Amino acid sequence: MNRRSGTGYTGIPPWIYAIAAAGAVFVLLPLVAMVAKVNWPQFIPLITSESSLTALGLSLRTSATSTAACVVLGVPLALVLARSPFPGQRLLRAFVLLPLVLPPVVGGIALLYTFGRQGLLGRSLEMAGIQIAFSTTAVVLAQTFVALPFLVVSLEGALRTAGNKYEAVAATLGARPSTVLRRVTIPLVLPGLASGAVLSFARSLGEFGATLTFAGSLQGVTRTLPLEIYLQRETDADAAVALSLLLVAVAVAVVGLSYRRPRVDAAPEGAFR
Amino acid sequence: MNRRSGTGYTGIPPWIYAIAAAGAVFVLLPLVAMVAKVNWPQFIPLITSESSLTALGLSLRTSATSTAACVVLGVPLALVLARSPFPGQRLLRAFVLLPLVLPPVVGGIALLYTFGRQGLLGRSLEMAGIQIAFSTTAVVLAQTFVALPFLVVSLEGALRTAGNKYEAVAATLGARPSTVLRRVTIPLVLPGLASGAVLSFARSLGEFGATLTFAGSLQGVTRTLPLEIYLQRETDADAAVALSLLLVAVAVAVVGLSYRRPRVDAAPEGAFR
Amino acid sequence: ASGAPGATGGSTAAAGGSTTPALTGTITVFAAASLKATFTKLASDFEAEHPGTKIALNFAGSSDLVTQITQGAPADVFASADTKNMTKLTDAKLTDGAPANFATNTLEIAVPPSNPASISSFADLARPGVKVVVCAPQVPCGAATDTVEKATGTTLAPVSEESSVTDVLGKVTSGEADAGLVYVTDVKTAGAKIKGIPFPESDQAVNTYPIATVGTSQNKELAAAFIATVTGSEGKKVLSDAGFGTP
Amino acid sequence: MTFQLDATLAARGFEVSLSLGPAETIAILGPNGAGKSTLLSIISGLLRPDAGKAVLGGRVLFDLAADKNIWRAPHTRGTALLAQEALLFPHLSALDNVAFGPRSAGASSAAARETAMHWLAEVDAGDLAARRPGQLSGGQAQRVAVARALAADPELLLLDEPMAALDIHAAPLLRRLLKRVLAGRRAIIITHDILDALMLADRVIVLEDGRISEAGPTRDVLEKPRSRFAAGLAGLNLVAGTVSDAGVTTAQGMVVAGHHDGTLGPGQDGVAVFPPSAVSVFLTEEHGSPRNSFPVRITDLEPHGDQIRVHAGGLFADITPAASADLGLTPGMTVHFVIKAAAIAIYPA
Amino acid sequence: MTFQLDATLAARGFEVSLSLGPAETIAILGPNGAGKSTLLSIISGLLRPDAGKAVLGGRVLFDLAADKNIWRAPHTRGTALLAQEALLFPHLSALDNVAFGPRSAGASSAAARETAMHWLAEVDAGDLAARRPGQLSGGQAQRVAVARALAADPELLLLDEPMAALDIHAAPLLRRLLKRVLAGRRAIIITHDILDALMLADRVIVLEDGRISEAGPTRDVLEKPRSRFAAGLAGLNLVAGTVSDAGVTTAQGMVVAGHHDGTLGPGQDGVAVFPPSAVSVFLTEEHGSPRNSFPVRITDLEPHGDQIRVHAGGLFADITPAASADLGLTPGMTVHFVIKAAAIAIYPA
Ligand SMILES: Nc1ncnc2c1ncn2[C@@H]1O[C@H](COP(=O)(O)OP(=O)(O)OP(=O)(O)O)[C@@H](O)[C@H]1O
Ligand SMILES: Nc1ncnc2c1ncn2[C@@H]1O[C@H](COP(=O)(O)OP(=O)(O)OP(=O)(O)O)[C@@H](O)[C@H]1O
Ligand SMILES: [Mg+2]
Ligand SMILES: [Mg+2]
Repeated sequence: MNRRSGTGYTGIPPWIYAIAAAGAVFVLLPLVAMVAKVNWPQFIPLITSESSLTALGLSLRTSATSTAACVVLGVPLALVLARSPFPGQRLLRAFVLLPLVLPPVVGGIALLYTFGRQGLLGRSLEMAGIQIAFSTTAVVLAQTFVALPFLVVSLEGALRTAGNKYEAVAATLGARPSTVLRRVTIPLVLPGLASGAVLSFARSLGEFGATLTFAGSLQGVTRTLPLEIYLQRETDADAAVALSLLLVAVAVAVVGLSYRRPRVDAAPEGAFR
Repeated sequence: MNRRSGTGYTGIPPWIYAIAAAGAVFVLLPLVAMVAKVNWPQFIPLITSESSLTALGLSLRTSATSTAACVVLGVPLALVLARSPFPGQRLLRAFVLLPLVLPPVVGGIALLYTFGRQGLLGRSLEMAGIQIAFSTTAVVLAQTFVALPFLVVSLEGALRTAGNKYEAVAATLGARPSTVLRRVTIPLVLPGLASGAVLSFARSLGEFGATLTFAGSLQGVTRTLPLEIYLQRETDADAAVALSLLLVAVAVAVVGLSYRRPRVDAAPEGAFR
Repeated sequence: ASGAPGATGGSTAAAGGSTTPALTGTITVFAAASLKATFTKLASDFEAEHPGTKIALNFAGSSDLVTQITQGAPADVFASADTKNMTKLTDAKLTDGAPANFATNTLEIAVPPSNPASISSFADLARPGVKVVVCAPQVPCGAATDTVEKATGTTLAPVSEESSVTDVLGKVTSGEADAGLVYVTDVKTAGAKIKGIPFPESDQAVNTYPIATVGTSQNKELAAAFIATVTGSEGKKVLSDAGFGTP
Repeated sequence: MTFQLDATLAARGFEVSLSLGPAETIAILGPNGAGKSTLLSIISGLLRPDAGKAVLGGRVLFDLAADKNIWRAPHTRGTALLAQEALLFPHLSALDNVAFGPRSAGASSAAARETAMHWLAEVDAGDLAARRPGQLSGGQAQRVAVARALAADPELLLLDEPMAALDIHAAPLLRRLLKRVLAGRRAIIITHDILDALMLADRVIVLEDGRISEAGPTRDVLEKPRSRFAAGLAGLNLVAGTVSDAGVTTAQGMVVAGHHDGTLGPGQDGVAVFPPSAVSVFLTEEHGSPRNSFPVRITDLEPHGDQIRVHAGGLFADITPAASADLGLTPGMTVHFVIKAAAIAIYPA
Repeated sequence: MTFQLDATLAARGFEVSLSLGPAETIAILGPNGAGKSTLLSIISGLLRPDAGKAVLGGRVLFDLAADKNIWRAPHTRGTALLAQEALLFPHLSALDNVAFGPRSAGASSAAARETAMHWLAEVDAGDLAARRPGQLSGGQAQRVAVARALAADPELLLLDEPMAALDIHAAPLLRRLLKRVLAGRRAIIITHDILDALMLADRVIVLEDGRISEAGPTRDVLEKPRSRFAAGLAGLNLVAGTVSDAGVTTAQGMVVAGHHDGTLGPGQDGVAVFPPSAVSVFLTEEHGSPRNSFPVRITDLEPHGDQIRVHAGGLFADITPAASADLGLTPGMTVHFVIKAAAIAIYPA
């Protein structure tokens, strides 16, 4: 209601704003501290250096690809988890979440055990002429592995909250399940899907441990911006921090742009017309 | 609908199951590979060693604390982002997400710049007799910093999807905003809040880079299980992988338990009675 | 430099033998992660020898540790895996006295036990088709690799430039890479999972481990005593058992 | 080419079996919670009964016999449901909501929109085509929902209270539209308005407590109701009990004298039915020609057309406002309802 | 101690000003989309008008004059709203839903539940106390929602179509309950049923296109409707136009002859009102004593009580089924509606 002309009702108690402000400060202060530390004359050459730009380009490309992969794999997983109860569902959900708790380095090792030359699938893949290790594909795999749970979890929450009333209506109007999915389910949970995709993208962009372990670190091929930052840190921590501001700026831009103003009428049928 | 007696409608196209299975395999295979690599006779003493158990205990305690902190700070943030439009909202959202993209090590450095003895707040804190860095508090701070965005993002998605119809109804019945929050908003987005909390907990449990940098790695004080695993890997990568199975087991248990079977009647008013 | 360890070593022996009551309290030692095994042992030996003392150990990458100390971390002793990071600390005037070198390390070729690419010399690493991983030039082992390359005139075309020795080792033990350049001590720790191939050119790049008391330490005496143990005969034994060389 | 249904759902005490001819429309009437919406959910495939079978034009919708377990998905059933809540897709315009059915059936986008525009115009909502559901009033949303169900053009149309929320001009308009559309079509309509049943349905089924309590051609049911609910619909008083020679004896021992055609034997279940206009109200017990006089307590008085309707003891009487004023009737008073036996029809329950 | 409202909301073309005495109940009637729900949303504080002011018993609910900008939050207004959708809290039982208002007002849990139980029993839903909203039928949910609004015990009760979805027994029961509850209370009720207005309200307001088109005591409005909508409510035909000596001339040039009391001057806006029973239907144009004869096209025929209602040219006539059959009326035919001028009342619009 009052989506357009009024701001009649927002049910937020005032003390909530106080805590939210505290939370925001907690997150923002470290960023401010980072910015305060930047040695600006040194900063510009640093971020425009070839290695930084190559790393940034690689990061953006791989993160975009792995976000796409997360959407492709994650939307079905979330649907299955949210909509169709089956035995072992809880276990599946727990397992899908695991990449979250695995320290990324261990995740990278696990990926090596799987897709590496000596790994579970590696041999078959090698026979098929596919070499994953030390390639950009490996970076994407690593990022997808760590970012997938984000998409699944936030989308599942949104799907559960939305319920399946509208899907059922669509079915009674003769829509096949695929049509229902495309024209009803997905549009309705778009905010949730967007959150999930943004989370995945951000996680992919920041991914470091698994990539390092699984894909290695070669400029232009597998050395993403976080790896570049990490190396930079070996020689100069302050420079590394400055470089990560680049990452921050990219992320702010992407997140800021991807959350459009919620559509005027995106909310379900107004109750108070 | 048909929540109780029927399984009349689940609108999932069959091909979705196929992709979901592929997604599940992608996540599960590395875990299988890990398990396959475990040297069992070596495993038991390893995970029951004092240092492992101390680290596990510390991990569980700090993760629980930081999840609580995430809920306390994150729920207000999500509410403000989802419910009350204000100028600069998009920017705030983008900034709140930043800890996601910062490589954890850089996040740790930023925290040091803020709460360290030489940091922005550190001096004032030290005057007040509070030492944060390299204490268990630092671990909690680091974990909260990296885990907060998860809670905020998934809860905001759920809040947007749920809309504020019911909140408005509650207000017209005379409920103060705090009452509305406690008795309507929170119960309605419980699935989303649960997802968010689980994500935060998992992220806290797996947190490594920021902790190492900001809190150090002192046994019993700041050396959480991921740090223990990291150190273990210096000497024996396979042992590290085995140790992370402990982390995996804990996570599976927590996630499995925290997602209870959705309440029979948790969905909004049945449309098809 | 060669005289200093001997001198302190002597005083440690004296301290251990005498009943000097001065050594009490706790110190925190910030040590490079590669020293985990050796320092853990040295610390527990030290605690046993000096009841009432406690050595808390904080392991991380040397550069992390430097950042932490410069940001005010409560460290008493810093043991670095290279001189470069120690220099950062001395430049920041955060050490108490000159650092002492207590160990050295040299490079060795690591290959999977089956040695699939039949590597036997440093020059073999430059053969086309051989997947070699090395450390990035920014980290100590990478700097050493660079030095060796320059000295031998061999140019490697690595498939990856890792940011730590552990990562190089990981690639080799998993069979992902055919060979990697790591430290002797790493080969030793890895045991049967890896085969070490020493090469003479490694002499060109010796990596030195320095140790120093941190200037802000509240218990410099205990710190000095622990450093003495590390640089002393006991330390030498433990370190050389692990494959470290003596400076 | 008929529709045939048998279904039980224990959790809701639901047990119904009905059938429908090729071009027949039936109206389902019944009190709140009787199971009307449950029936439509089962037919449309949103709710799975415990047991039963349904066949629509030779196609088995479901057959839950132990050895069969056939279950057709909702979208392949050829039914379209207008549910009790409008549930318009919030992200689509009114036009796209209505075009949803035709699109799903494979029509081109342009054709679907044309069909949708047609149906929107039919429900007098053509000017709302571009609005989102959130921008519609309750009645406007209801009209669009009706248009959406009609546009789906199903073999069996299921309408749950299609006239709800409509204003006094829109309701007759929609009723006329439905009459036109339903001619020669199979449909089931749930309604609380007897006028809908009269105008739109060939037959009515009265559902009570999950079971069919009455069924038959609309006029028959209204003229000879057998259930209290149907009597209420027809605006008649109904007393159920056991037939005796004198008339009908209720469980409470009240005897209602009336005429029956003699095919009823004593001891059988029977009902006594009489119009409210046949009831006179007296302040004291009079002994006159009428054989029925019951002391009752007035629960309410309300205007009914140009009469006053007196509710008392579960019965109701229509008297003139003048008479009401003369007698000084107020709720709470005890009066006597007097009915001539000749005005009371008695027949089997 | 009155309630006073002035509000405009340009986006919905809404501009209303009304006031309410201390214990007065008014009914709001009007076509779909007229702005009835909008009105209640504004009063309850869910929608912010562009400008205006509202005062309830001395308390300013809002005052959006440029220099004031007072806006009271919904929960401090002392109003309770039954919205057009039931919107029961899905996570609370029916009992807890009803107890929500009392709890929010500070009652103890036990006291609130007791109040809730009382109101549930009043709406005949006592046995549903433990159910979750998802387990209720449409009508059951509506009753619980009504109980919830009543239990909040507000200074001003706002009810949006409280009788919707109720069965034929529940509706009168609820109407009687409301009559009892609303006596001595301030309330605004939206309804499409004229019976609700007659029984429950002291005054009615007819809202059309966001503006009040008629207001006054219920009987007056029904007897002398000035708008087409109110005429429809009263079951009367209404033709609006300009007053001339002969009667009323419409914009299309049709002249309706009738009697008026002479206070109306030619050129003024006026309406001609006549009951459908005063309209006779002829197949051809006859010249008899009646001065009004209009050729019209039949759009529909429908049963109305024991008569047939003939809709044609925006007017309607009630004739006997026998007459209809004699004339062989069918939709699409052109016939003549003939009305005696004496049966037509003309008064200012
Ligand atoms: N999801 C549910 N779980 C359990 N019982 C339910 C559920 N939905 C409805 N019921 C019960 O089943 C019975 C039939 O409900 P149904 O919705 O079919 O009634 P209805 O005839 O449509 O009533 P109304 O006229 O009020 O819409 C009711 O007693 C209701 O309380
Ligand atoms: N959220 C909205 N945004 C814009 N316009 C709206 C919105 N909600 C309603 N309207 C429009 O405002 C007008 C008044 O709507 P309102 O809901 O008040 O009507 P109503 O009188 O309650 O009708 P009904 O009898 O159908 O419930 C309608 O034309 C409607 O289309
Ligand atoms: Mg129903
Ligand atoms: Mg309305």
